[in-house]
Amino acid sequence: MAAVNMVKALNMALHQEMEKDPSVVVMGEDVGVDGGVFRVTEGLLEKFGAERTIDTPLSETGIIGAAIGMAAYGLLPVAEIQFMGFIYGAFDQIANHASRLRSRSRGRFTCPLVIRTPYGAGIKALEIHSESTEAFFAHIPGLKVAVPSGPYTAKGLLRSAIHDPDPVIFLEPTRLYRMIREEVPEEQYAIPLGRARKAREGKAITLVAWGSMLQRTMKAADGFDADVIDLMSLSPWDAEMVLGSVRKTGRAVIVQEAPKTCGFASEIAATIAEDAIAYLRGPVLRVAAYDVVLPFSKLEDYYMPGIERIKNKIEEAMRY
Amino acid sequence: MAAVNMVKALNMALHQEMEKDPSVVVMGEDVGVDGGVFRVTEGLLEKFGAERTIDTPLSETGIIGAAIGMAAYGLLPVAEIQFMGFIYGAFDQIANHASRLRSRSRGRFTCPLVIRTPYGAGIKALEIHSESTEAFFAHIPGLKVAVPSGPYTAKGLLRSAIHDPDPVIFLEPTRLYRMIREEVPEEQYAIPLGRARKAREGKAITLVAWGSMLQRTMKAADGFDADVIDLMSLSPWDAEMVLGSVRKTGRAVIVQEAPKTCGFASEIAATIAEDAIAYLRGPVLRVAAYDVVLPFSKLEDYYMPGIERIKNKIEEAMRY
Amino acid sequence: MPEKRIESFDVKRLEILDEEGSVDKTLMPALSGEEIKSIYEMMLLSRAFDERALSLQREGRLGTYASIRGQEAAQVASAFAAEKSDWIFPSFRETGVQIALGYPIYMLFQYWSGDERGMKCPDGLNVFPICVPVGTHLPHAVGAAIAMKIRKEKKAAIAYFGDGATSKGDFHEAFNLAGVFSAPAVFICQNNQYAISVPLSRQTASSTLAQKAIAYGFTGLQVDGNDVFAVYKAAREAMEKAKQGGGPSFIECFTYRLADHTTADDSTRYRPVEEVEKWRGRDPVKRLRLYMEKEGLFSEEFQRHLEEKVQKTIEEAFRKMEEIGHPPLSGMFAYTFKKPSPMEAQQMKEFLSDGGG
Amino acid sequence: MPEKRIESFDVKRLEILDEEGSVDKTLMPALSGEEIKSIYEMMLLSRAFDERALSLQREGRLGTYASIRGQEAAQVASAFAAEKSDWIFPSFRETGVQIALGYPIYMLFQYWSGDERGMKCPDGLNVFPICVPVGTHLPHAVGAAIAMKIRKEKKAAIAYFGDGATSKGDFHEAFNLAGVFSAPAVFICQNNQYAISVPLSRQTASSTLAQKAIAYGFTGLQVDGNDVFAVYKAAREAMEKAKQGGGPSFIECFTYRLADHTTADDSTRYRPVEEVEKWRGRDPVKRLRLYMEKEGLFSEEFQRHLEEKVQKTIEEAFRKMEEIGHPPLSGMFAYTFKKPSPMEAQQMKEFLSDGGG
Ligand SMILES: Cc1ncc(C[n+]2csc(CCOP(=O)(O)OP(=O)(O)O)c2C)c(N)n1
Ligand SMILES: Cc1ncc(C[n+]2csc(CCOP(=O)(O)OP(=O)(O)O)c2C)c(N)n1
Ligand SMILES: [Mg+2]
Ligand SMILES: [Mg+2]
Repeated sequence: MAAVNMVKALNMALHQEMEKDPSVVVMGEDVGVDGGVFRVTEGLLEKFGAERTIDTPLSETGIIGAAIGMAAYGLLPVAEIQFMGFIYGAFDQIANHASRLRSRSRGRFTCPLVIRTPYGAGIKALEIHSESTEAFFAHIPGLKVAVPSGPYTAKGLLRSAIHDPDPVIFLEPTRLYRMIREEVPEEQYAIPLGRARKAREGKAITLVAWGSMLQRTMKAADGFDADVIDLMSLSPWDAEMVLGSVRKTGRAVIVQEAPKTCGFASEIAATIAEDAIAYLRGPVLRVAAYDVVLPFSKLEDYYMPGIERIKNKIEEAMRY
Repeated sequence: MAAVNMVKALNMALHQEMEKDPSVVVMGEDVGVDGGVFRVTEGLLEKFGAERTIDTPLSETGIIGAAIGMAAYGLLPVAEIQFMGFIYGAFDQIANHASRLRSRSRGRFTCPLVIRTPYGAGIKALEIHSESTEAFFAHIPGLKVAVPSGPYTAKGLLRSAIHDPDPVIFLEPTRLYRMIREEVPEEQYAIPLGRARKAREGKAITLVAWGSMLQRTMKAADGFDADVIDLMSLSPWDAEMVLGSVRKTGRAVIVQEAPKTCGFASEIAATIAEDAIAYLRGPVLRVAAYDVVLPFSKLEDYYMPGIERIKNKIEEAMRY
Repeated sequence: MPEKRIESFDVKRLEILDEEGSVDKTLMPALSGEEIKSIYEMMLLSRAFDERALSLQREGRLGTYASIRGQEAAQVASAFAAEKSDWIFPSFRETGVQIALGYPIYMLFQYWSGDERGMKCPDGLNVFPICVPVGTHLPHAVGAAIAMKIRKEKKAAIAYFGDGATSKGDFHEAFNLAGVFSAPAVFICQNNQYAISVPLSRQTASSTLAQKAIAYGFTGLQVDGNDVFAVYKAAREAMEKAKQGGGPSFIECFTYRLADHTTADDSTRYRPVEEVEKWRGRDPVKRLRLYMEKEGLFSEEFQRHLEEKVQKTIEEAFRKMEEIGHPPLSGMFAYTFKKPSPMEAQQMKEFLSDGGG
Repeated sequence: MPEKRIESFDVKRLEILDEEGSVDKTLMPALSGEEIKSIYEMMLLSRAFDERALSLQREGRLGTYASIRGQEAAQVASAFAAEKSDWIFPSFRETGVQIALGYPIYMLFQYWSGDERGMKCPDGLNVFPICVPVGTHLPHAVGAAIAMKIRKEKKAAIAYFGDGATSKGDFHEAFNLAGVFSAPAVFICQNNQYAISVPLSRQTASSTLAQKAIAYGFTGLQVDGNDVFAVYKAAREAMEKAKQGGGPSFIECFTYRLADHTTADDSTRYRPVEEVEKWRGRDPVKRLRLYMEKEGLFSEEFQRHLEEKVQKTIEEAFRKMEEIGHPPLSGMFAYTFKKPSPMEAQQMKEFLSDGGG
């Protein structure tokens, strides 16, 4: 077991899954010769050849659309969209096709497809390289959404995503790619989709976060008796764990990187307001980006929820 | 003043706005010679000619993308997407361009564009003709979203949308196109974007709905002392009116046609849980479609929230 | 501006059977008399389905329906060229293709009545569910074709679409991928001259659709789409080429939709009756019959026999659809994911307890 | 299969200036010596910006930057053919275009340092903000062109993009609309042979990009993209044609990116050094200089003078950018809508009170 970063953990997962199952095929822009712009697919072309590590044209609809056909035919495609902001070109394929093929054909054709994409701000990239619109995908029945928060969860979730019989949007927090190292087992292991994990146990307040916000939330939780939940999957999501925690603590702060309105935090808050309201001591608070157009890189640090903002909200919640 | 249906009300609005402002241009598939598949654009070609009533190729990205260029150049395009389920083809243009042009160019270029599209189930149409994914658009900063609930609001909101300096998604409930008639003034009038209206005053419970759900909610409200809010705009939305009402009634049921998870009802519930929790007697309840793939027409009546389901939820809320 | 010529391209058109029922023998594909009769039968069956569907729709027993009248040659003859092992990706106007492939007719009735069970393609056939968003299924065909190539299986993926679909980005990205990966894909466009009310001249400024393949480095061919032999020959050769590793092909079937766009449409709003009449004269069924008469493959008795058979098939299919009846209400659940999520399971319980709606 | 030929198309290539600096006089566009010197100056200025931006990026004072080295002829000469009243739609690799059009250089530094104020095009110029999602700006150009036509204004909309962009659906839908509406649009593709690591042969199976215009019913022309005169002539004629009502044109500038894709890229991972060296020998700046020497438009002193001038311009621009400094934190607000929504206003208040982040 070695301490590796998330890029390496994902790369390990891809190597191992491709090794074990000849149906697994990786495809996308620059995934082959270049090894992916973040190097997540490095070495796959050399090891598995061009038929299983497919450099595609610059064609998001084509990539996802073809991957749907490949998945229906019996392969297990892992398609990469270079940045989440470019996935919209394939939105029709995702919303009208990938998510519906099973239902529309009553199970005759299915879509065991993984769409990997780096998401989120924090690396001072160019415009449209920092989006965090996971809520779109969580609103589409028939899609699963997974978001690792570090190397360990990345490797285990990716394995589950690849072997899931349904399409999974797999969001990789760009900011964390090389930021943190964790012990990651050499051998394969799976973290089930749809389940959250307790990143920390506590009794006074429930904090919910996912992806790149988990780390900041953990830091902000310092000094509080906080139950911190790393959601890991947004669809399906582990409402049970969140509700259980809130029933225990009576307080909730949800942290998301996306703009506030209609983000996934709203779903969590609404669920709490529906199913655990009797246990609440005060309001369900959300920390989120502002409802403004994502700024260029010079302002991104002011845009993304930071540790201070999260801490302030925790304090506010603790006042009840 | 005559009692007209929503198709007629919208058609009146388009005629009048085109008449008064030569910058207004209508475009889309079948909007010209055919007068639109629902006849909303009927007569415009004859009156304003082919340069202002533009039949386009079958090209959603092209339509919205070109409309953005036209809007930036100084026209006021009103682009039609034939059904909401086909708008995803233009999602990149909407999310990455229409909504951001002002911000990206610091106001030098703007996008006074209206995208009209029929939405929602209830007319037993073919697959992909019944979507209700307004929450996607409400999650995009820089976009406005308006949803009329009848002929009167349709005409007044469309006028505001056309003259708004920013892009507006204008959702027309297909089911209501010809279902209800209302008195609609001959002359032009505007209903401001971002404001809700009280469809009914009451003291015991707050009901919030929009578009095609308003009518059913009104029926379900019969026999209850309900404050019924017709949201009309989802972005920006009139949180103030909703919160004011909940502070008065202490109870809230939100009704949406879309699948439950991450729908706009979640945003409203979350806002209530954040800003009015102290006034609540019980949970904030949501009535929504199930989190399943939208069924084909034979099952759509079971899928869409009906009057019974809404009534049951109101009763449940009244128990607190 | 005098410049060097660095490329040049021809666009060709194939015609074999003329309106009088005579054929160009040098071009005639290898089809036995029995095969020709079988194509004819499938055309009649498709037309009978079409007529029945239109009348059922008028009675309110089917939903919106898209007629294929006038396009039977393009559909049946091209499908006849396919093998069972091929994968077929239809749009919403492909009844003739589905029928010629042996897709169960009662399931087509189910589909058009709003019941997804009609799209559960039987095992042994590989017909994708109908694609409603125009042109968006073309990338799926290319993906399946790439998978066939990876798996080294000698099959073809065959996608059907209309002239309107050629304007969509999906068409472009699919064609481009097919070219780059030399995928065994056959693209069959039924250019029926209209996309609802939009005539071809408003759809594109290119003089043919076939020439669009030039952009992707493979061949596009226009065929007389009302000519069964031209359609069959072009489709067959394209499929064989695909299976031999020759890569994709594009076939533009130049034809015409004789009916309204769908039962929700009124085509008199946008096209002259004379135009429709002119094309009615080019009826592909009639044209094949003229040929069969000349060749001694036709008799009044044969026709009567077929008509009865076809009517019976349609009636039985419709009865079967009715017998099966309304889909179970719980059919809304259980197909969103293979294993229902806790949320879905919970909602299904609520649904079953309160009856939905 | 013998069929009728119904269409045929040629694809041409234009070359005027060869690598030794000699021109084909019969093709030479009307450019005065002063104009040629001015093009040369803009090329030097663009290159100097490029070099400065690369070194600032290395020092951490700019963000990711996309070099234009090797593409100066395609950019400067085509922009030189435009008029101030034209509308320009750049991608992210168009520094030479922006500079040749007179876009303020300090604003380009602002843009590449992550400050949206750099994209507020000054009045009197119509340069759209840089488009990052590849190819998605082409429909905007077509829309502007349609608007020009509706308004009966003699202008052109000029869109720039790379070879990779030709694979996007947006490219297709934009080209198709331009054809259908005969819009005054000029599409200029810099085929620099790569889309990050993906070589042209993986991008498309078509042998030229120019031929892609055939699909849309207008002309595509390939030009030697390192040849200022060929680029200028083709661009000028296309713009004039557009303004005369002749409709859209497509120009493929056949060129090469000499640097990495961006400062985040390492191009040695995917292309051979020899290939880069071969193209380095075709440097468009050097080629123009050879011509100018032959024509007596060049002297060492002129070169020194230009170099100094250019350096000074760049330094002043950079200093100006630095003087203006960091964008105000509230710059995040106020441009989402013309009038901030209550939500935004409220959030801005919170932001200003707690300092954001
Ligand atoms: C993406 C998309 N946009 C719009 C529609 C609405 N619509 C249904 S059929 C049709 C015209 C299709 O024309 P064509 O491709 O020529 O096929 P045809 O109907 O003529 O067979 C349109 C616009 C749709 N189904 N999908
Ligand atoms: C829609 C989209 N997909 C992916 C990217 C990531 N990306 C940025 S540049 C680029 C390659 C562009 O190639 P080309 O169009 O040839 O332009 P060049 O960079 O060579 O000038 C890619 C894949 C993007 N910006 N937009
Ligand atoms: Mg058609
Ligand atoms: Mg390139």
